[in-house]
Amino acid sequence: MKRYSVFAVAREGARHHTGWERAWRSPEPKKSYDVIIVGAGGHGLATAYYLGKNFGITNVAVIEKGWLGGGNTGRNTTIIRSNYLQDSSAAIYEKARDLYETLSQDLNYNVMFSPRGLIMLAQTHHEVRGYQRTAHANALQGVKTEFISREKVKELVPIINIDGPRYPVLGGLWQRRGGTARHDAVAWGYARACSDMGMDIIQKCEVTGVRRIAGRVVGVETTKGSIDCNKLGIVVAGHSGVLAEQAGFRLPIESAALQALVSEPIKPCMDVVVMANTVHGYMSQSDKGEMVIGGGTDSFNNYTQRGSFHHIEETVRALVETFPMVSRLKMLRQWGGIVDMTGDRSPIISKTPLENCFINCGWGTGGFKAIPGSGWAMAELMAKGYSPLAAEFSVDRFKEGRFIDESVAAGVAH
Amino acid sequence: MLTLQCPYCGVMAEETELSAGGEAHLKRFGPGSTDADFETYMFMRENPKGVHFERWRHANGCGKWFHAARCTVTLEVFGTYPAQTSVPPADLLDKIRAARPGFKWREFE
Amino acid sequence: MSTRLSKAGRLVDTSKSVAFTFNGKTMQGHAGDTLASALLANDQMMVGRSFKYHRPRGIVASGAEEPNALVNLGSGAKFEPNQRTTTTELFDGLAATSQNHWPSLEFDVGAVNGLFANYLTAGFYYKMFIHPRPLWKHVYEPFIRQSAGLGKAPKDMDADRYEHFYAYVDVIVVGGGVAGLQAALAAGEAGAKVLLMEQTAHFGGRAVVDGGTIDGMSAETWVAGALARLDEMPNVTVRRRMMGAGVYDHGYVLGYERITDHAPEVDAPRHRLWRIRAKQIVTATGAIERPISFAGNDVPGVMLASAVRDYAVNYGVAVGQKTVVVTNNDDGYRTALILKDLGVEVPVIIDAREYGGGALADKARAAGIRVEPGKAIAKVKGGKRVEGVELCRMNGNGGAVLETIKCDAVAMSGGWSPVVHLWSHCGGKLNWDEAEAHFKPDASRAPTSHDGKPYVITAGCASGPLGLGDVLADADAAGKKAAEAAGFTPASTPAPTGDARDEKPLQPVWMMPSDAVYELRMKMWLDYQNDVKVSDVQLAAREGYESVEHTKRYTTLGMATDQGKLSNINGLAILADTLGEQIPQVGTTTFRPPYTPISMGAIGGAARGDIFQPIRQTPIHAWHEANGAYMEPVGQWRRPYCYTRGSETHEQSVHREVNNTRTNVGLLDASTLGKIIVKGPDAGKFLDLLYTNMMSTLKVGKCRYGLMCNENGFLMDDGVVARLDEDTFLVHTTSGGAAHTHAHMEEWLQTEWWDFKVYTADVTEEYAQIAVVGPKARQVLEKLGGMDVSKANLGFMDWTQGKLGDFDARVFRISFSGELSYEIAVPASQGRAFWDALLAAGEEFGMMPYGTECLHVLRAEKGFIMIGDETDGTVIPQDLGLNWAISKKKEDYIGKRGQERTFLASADRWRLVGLETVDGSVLPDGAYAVVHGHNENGQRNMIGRVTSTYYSPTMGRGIAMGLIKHGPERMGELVEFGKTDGTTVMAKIVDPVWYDKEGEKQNV
Amino acid sequence: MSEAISALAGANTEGFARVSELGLHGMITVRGNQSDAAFAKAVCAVAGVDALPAIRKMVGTLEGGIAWMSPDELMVFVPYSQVVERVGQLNETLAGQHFLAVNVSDARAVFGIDGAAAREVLAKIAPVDLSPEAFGVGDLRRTRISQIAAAFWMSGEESFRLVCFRSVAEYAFKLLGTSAAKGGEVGYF
Repeated sequence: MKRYSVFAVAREGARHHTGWERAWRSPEPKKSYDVIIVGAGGHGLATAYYLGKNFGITNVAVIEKGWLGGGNTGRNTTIIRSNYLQDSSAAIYEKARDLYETLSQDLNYNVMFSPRGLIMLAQTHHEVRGYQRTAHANALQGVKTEFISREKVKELVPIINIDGPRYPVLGGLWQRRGGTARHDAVAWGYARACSDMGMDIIQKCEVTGVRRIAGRVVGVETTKGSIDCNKLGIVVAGHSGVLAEQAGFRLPIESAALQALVSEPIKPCMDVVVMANTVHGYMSQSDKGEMVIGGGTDSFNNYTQRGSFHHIEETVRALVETFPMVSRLKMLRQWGGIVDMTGDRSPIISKTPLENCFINCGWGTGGFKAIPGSGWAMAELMAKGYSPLAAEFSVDRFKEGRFIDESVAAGVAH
Repeated sequence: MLTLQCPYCGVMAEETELSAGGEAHLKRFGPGSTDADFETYMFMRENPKGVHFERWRHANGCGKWFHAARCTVTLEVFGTYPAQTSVPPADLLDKIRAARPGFKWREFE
Repeated sequence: MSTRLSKAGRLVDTSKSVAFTFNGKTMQGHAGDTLASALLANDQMMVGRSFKYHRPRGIVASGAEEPNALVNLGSGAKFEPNQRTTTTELFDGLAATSQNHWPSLEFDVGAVNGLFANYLTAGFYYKMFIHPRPLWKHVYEPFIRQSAGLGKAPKDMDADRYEHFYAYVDVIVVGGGVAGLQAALAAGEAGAKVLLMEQTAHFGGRAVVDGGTIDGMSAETWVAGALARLDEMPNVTVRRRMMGAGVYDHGYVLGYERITDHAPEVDAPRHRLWRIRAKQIVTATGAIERPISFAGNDVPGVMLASAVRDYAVNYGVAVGQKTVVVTNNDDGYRTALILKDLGVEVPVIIDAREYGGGALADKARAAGIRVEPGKAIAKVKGGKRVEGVELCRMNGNGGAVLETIKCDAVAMSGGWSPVVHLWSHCGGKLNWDEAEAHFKPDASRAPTSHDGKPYVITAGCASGPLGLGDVLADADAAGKKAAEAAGFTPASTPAPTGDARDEKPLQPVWMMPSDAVYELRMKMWLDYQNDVKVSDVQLAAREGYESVEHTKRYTTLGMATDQGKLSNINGLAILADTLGEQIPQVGTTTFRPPYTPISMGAIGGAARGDIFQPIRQTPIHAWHEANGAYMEPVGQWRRPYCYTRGSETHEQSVHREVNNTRTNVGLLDASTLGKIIVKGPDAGKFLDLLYTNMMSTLKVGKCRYGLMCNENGFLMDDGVVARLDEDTFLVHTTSGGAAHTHAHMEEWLQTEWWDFKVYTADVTEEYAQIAVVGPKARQVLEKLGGMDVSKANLGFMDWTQGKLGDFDARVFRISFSGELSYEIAVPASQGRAFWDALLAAGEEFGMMPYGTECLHVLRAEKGFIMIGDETDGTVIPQDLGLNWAISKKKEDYIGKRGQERTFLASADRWRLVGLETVDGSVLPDGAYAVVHGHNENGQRNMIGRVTSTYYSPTMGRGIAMGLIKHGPERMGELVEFGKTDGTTVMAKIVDPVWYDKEGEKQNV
Repeated sequence: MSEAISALAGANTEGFARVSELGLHGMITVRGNQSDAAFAKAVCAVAGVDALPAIRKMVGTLEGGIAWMSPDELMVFVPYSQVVERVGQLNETLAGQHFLAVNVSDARAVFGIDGAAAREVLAKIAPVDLSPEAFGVGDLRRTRISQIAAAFWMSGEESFRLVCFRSVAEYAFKLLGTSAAKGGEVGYF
């Protein structure tokens, strides 16, 4: 693979860019692979990448119904953070955040990881206590966060109104090395690296069935024919329920639409990521200048990638209150993605009742930030049968009542 | 932005008058039931890509719980009915079967 | 140069001149101008800079599709970036500044990027800046961000107001062109309730500019007549300056009405967002002309042919003195003819088609205009404005220039594409039309509504047809179809007749000339604002970004503020061509709302400031605010956290309130406590299932503390239940827990135990509830008089009702502080008077009101748990040592089965204990208890956490409660707690009841 | 007993329609079987009306009337001074039956929206078709106004009466006032 560099760009610029190679091959499927990953989103591609990089397993196919990175990887608000409360969450999200730090170099593809810092606003005393608790947990979990004063919040985010009549800002949980990355680039970078390792990324190929013999997976039926495999990884986010059904087991999963929107681009005015959970709004500014805004999740099952507009209204209302200048921006585009929600809103990275079939799903609204860690853990689980990062996320936890509940920082039961 | 007709007060209510209550016709398992049964009752969901039976409450209205048969892909609503039943009305099931040959939802073929 | 014509435009009033400024320079326009037409009239060809190369940008279009001419508008609290000049109506005093340049529009340092255009291709950023790592965040990214971003960021609080409006109609018609008008007429005549919206201030769309006759009269006259007829229909509403912003599921449409943008002096909401429910939606949204990709097609002065026409006819503005027309279809000739007719010179019409044009071409020749079929523009000459074009053969690589033609404007016509956005928002499908080279709606695959039936119908050009006659026929049919689908019977009146279309077929031209060399291709703009060129799309395809979504995201094609209205079709045609695929195979990107950007202000509506969100107030709220209360939100309620006196800190106030309540008597506004009546023969049975303990055995006149869990077994709410009579209970919930608990009850009654004979009612707000707490509480009530509140008559956990002083009161002998305590409920309308009466009566006993923080300290000193502190949704009653409140007799209660699961039944769970630091200091809130070692993920091993921690004025030391693994079995042991600074603090495990362990004080 | 005060003590504001808090009114939440003749008779007697309201209707007035709230819930309006006695009367007549009658007079606030354009005030904040064809005198809706629950009905050609929880009376008043502010006329109905 020709490496990307300033020199390569200079060379190609001089010759009309005729020398660039394909970023990834687009092969026809082989008859059989050691490992098939279903789903060429960030999580699936990262799983394949670490199978190759960490375990030398490269006879791998990543099968994608549509186009790679076309699901939630390309639809999220690109926030990266690891300031989670529960040990198992903090561990995997911090692993992911740490891998993001060097991902551009690892992949030789600029994913534009921008550790510009992230604040979660505390706007009630209850939130203050919740975030102080998180800060204590993070300190013991090796996650660098601190609880900062309202004055410090104002200093970091000049456009914020900390004296809002309804919910004055009382402080914030600050993660200096949180931030954002270019979501598409993450998928493309992993795809390019996987392809370079000889893995086959097969797009526009839908899995129509999972072939089983004696409770063991042996391959998949696809729209491009039947493909054999020794191990199968299902990493298809919103469509996990559909795949699980084909594999013959059920999941504690429900799919719903999560929405986001962007404003028209404006000159830089906010250098950090701000999340205001009391009023359900979060916002960052992209390198293009758009304010990227996360909206709410519909509370009903939905596969349309369209959400209900009142969630957009609620989010914008909240942001106008928190950032008055937003009122005179315009919404350029709104969209939705299908997220899969588990019973405790935490992900599943697990073996399944079907031998040699593994599943990675349930990331809900938090998937993008976890991609490298999720892929790392899933690869380890598939290669070795056990991953410390994944252990707590097994699907048995629901039977045992061993939930990983992140909402508790806000003190909300569900 | 959905609209569902409340079977109690007849209002074609828009979503903001309603609150969604998840999957309908769950059989409650209490003390004495197996872990598997209890897990199924609490967490296992049909989550179909197709017609789904779900619970709604006319929260900003008459306050009553009702059920809806709704397609999660086209958002077509096949019907709504009161919550005081453990199975969907037969005529509604017929209507769905007619529109969606091969329709299957949990024990309902 | 661009000038005003002698013949006035149809829309401007030349008798009224309007003054405005652009980049500080004062200019004159006419009433009726858009900012764009006024700028052109002042020969302001360059109006902005592009996103990436900072190339000079001029006005390209005359409507919503404009990608270039965006300005900063207004100032201060009325400043707004990225306003399209083409849709901004001119008003007196309008102040606009151009965007994305430094130091000035004419001289922009950022333009240096253009010199590196060779390198700054698609994917540039992904391939660059990888090493060394820190430079991306600290050097490269800041630079890139600075140079991107278009308009300035607003700074001030918005001075305008906004609102929403709900409307319910049978048929919405979006678009006030002749198609929309006819569709509305047809639907209206059928009796349907119709709402017609037009995004501009004017009706008639293209027809009134392009001419043509309808029913034998001029389009202008017909439009006036149509409006008059609609006006007479009581069932039809017509709104101007209102855009169909988005189509959503189940017939939901957003209408974006701009009320004062054109008249800022008017005191009215600036924008109104209409939330419309329609049975049927007719989109008569017209079509948009496509640019042509030739080298230099982005030079200011190169404009859509239809826009050149609009400016001439509507505003009396000639974009150039010498305007070259370049086209691949007959419509382009209209521009030439109109210009010629208005006395503007047209040096040549360059027609890419060997076979040339039809009737219009003959007219052009007859008018003496030079026509060059089979020719192309090799390159546009000029930088900040057009100076000429180089003519070459269409079939060739552009190498051989035949002739250079001087001109100062180029009108390009690449054919027309229907505006399908609204059709597509909810999944309407498209077909590729080979003849017109555009995507048009496939009526057989329309979006469907709640009833499974189609609910969007396109009308006129939005359906595909471009000839006036076909447009009117299609629109008439659409209006009738919509009315019929909405349940009405359309009239049998025939559609109006319009001119038939007599044109030679269009020839798709995606690149001009056909085999242009790279040097030309890298100067052919597809996306003007984002600087995406033909060569970029070709590169993306070669690098494997084959999906149209990949190409879009890799090159940013169509991601600018115009969302690709001009660039998408041309771009994906290039992509298809590069991939050797058919355009329909490549497909389109997804159309998402809004059609054009809408203000956040409008989306948020009126909900700001006072009415951002409701604040719930108790009947005593005003007194709190007037008496130094520091309020805190508790759910939607506001409760006093403490009452500060003089120079007290909040902490000092809390300590004073604690001490006074323990020694004298305190007063608490407890009105926020939830109160729910549960009545019926099965009420007891129901409460036994709802609570972990037994309620059915409660005696009338008695109170009992109860725990409520969710089905998962986790503690959800707690409170005191009083039995009012045989089949009536009064259930108290936590503050803010009433609505949730009431809903919880109704859910179980309606969906699980619907055979139970139980009715519930939330009476929370019927009463003001006030707690009189402290050793002198009884004396205060006795002073009020009227009721025997002695221990004999009203013992601990009894309740009674009657007159207390002047008031109808229900009195509960319950305590959440460990003190002698009465909670007294009076009608809310007398709440404030009762509070005042208590204050008066309590004065001699040193009574002071206290707030929620004092309440917390009092309960903590007594070891009482607090929902939301000791519980967080993952805690079960057993964790809190509340087994005494869990009935062993009952075979079922909500949560019982959940609590039997292995993890919840485990002996290793963290359980409630008291904690005392060795040095008496206050434990940090939320601190975790650690033991040596790390888990397999390298995290410190934790064995518990602090749930509540306070300085106890009563004990004179820090006290805390926490959940510790095996805690109750480890009394007296020391535990280490981690601080956020990395240090630790030691605390001893103790009994969580510090104050009056025997409970004598509350029982006197 | 001491003087009772409503949430906003009769505050009012004049926009393109008039919004006023109407003070204290006797309100009784009654739950029971509406198809039961004895029940209906007793409730009507208390309210002083001939028959129970049809679904989504209001019969009578704030001084004596019944509003349909749900299939098993009614809101009975009586003079404030008589509400306690009327609740007692209901409990007596229906003793032994399964029903619920509670005084909620102080748990609610009552507003009037009056004027030719009164419909528009509510159409800005409630997801309800308020066009004359769809909503007329006597029609009632239980719904939300912006972010709070409310019930309203048309008490006259140009008048609405609205009931919401007392604790949010100030929000409701400001919300309605903003909605009725001059310059905000829509001219739709």
